[in-house]
Amino acid sequence: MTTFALINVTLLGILLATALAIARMRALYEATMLAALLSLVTATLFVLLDAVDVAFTEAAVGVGISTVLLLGVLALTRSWEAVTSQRRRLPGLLVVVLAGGALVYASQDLPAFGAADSPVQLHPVTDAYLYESQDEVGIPNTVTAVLASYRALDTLGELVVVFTAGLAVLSVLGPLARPEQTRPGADFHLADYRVIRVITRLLLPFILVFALYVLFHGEYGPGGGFQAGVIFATGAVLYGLVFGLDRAQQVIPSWALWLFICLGLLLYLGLGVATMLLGGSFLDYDVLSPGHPETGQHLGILLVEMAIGTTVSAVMAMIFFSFASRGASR
Amino acid sequence: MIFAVMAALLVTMVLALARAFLGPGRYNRILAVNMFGTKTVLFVAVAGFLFGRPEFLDIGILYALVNFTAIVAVLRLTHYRELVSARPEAERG
Amino acid sequence: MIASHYVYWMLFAVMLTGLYVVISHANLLKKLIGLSVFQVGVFLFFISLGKVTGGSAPIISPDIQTYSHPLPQVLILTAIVVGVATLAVGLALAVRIFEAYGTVEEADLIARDPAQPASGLTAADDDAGER
Amino acid sequence: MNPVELLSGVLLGAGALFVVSGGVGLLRFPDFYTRNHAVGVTDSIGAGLILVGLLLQPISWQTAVRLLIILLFMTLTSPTAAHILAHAARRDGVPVWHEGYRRR
Repeated sequence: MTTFALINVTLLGILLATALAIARMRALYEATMLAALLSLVTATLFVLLDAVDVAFTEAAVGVGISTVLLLGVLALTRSWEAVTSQRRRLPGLLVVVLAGGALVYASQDLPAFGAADSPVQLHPVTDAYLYESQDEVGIPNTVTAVLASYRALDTLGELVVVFTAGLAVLSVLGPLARPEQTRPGADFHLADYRVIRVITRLLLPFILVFALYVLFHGEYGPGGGFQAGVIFATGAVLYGLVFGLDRAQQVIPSWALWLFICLGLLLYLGLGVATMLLGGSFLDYDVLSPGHPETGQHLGILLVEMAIGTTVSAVMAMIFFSFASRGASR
Repeated sequence: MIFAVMAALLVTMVLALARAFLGPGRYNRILAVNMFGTKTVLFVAVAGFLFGRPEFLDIGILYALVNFTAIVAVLRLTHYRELVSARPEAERG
Repeated sequence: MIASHYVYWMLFAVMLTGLYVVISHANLLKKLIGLSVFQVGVFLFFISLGKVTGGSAPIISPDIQTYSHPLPQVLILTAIVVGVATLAVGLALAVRIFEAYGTVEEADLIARDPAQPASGLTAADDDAGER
Repeated sequence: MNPVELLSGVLLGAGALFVVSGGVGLLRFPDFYTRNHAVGVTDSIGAGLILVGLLLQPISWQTAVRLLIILLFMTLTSPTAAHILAHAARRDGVPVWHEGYRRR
């Protein structure tokens, strides 16, 4: 066994054990903690499997935002699960056994793990993404090149899904609470703890600068719009948790959130229309700088990453504020 | 020596995992998650050196920042619960 | 077979654990947690298909020869953000269901629904369960 | 083996030892507060030694800066996290272990 395989097996074992423990845990707070742990293990596995960009996103989303959302909802509802009746277990087990059998049976046709000669790796598109992109797009991080240039239309679709999910949360939970609507005393904040206040004040600028760095460094290292967006949102979440919802909404008013959400999406779409008006196809950045396609690509990718970052951060912050408002005005 | 550090990190992760399973109560578990989080930071750093590309340490920086947010969230919401509603179930602290 | 496919099988086990929770557990929030476990299994499965032994992260550098495939990483990168957004929708629905019925347990929901015995509510918690 | 490599190896080894001992402490200590102390050991001295050990490896200045930033953040956040956790636990009435009591 190589070092890689040994580490891989250990981490996969930890992952599986955590998943099983989550299934057994009836206290939902504890299950949420284990879900955060699961996300940490997942991110280490992403690093091990060379997916550094994905690990980045998982770090901010899994441990930061989704844990906070789950904990917030548990505070609003009930945090203890009823015993699962025997009657319900059987159909679940049946489906699991059937699906598991089908998956394992089908997996025999999959290429061996890590094989360099699998159909996917031999497909011409692999060469195109990894090597030809260096001439066509000219940025070292091929994940960013594929995300923001080759498959930019795909990414636009994903961004629209995030946007729609933000709208859905708002329409289900209602508008954000205005300060006069919050119950007195409900908006408990941690700013009275000097240690937390001071450390948060120290960390917040770092988080925001780091998000900007991740946004603009995404062409050369792990990073990009999605990652920067969720890091920004994590900063907003931390501020809201420590200084309270009212202060957070004074700093980031809801009209600004709306503005950013729409601005990002419009920038993305507008860039596509602009490339069409300049004579190219939708989101073909080559035409942005005639004669120097690489400059055009750089400019296009940067603008698209900024658009993604703006919309994602604003949607995530909006979602957090909606849940927090629900708690404060109940 | 890097191999030894990696082995130590994995062993510690398993130990923290055991504490996260055993509990008891949410505080022991959040403690285990906190411990696991810092081990993740170190894992990312050490794995970079082990597999020859130490330039991806940005992820480690992010983890150091995000773990803190998670802990603050837990603290905020345990206090918050006390203010909002009585706890229906017995705490097994 | 075991040496070459163990990664896939362990990830299938993780996925199926999540699937079991989604199907068998009656608590809507637990279903959502189970769904994120399922999601994690799927994400890792995708990424593991792009991994090349001895490869490196697909960030081109002059002294590296083999790289893992970037395409699964792009797909999963966006899927994670979409995943948390849809999780938020599910959680929002669960909050509203709790406010309307005072419970997030399926059995209690059906018992407390004044309108019809079963059909109206199963639709509501299917929504929460799916995403 | 030159002295810098040797020093780096020693620091990494010591760090690994502290990390594992903290992990054992987390599992074996009898109550929440003593376990919190064990976690503090791994997070401060264990992580610190390992990061300084990695700094002494042959690396570019960009990597060194990132290691220093991680070190800075961990020295800022992990004592704070330990403090606020202990504070919250005390407020929430998590019991303290005394000689002769059952482990919990």
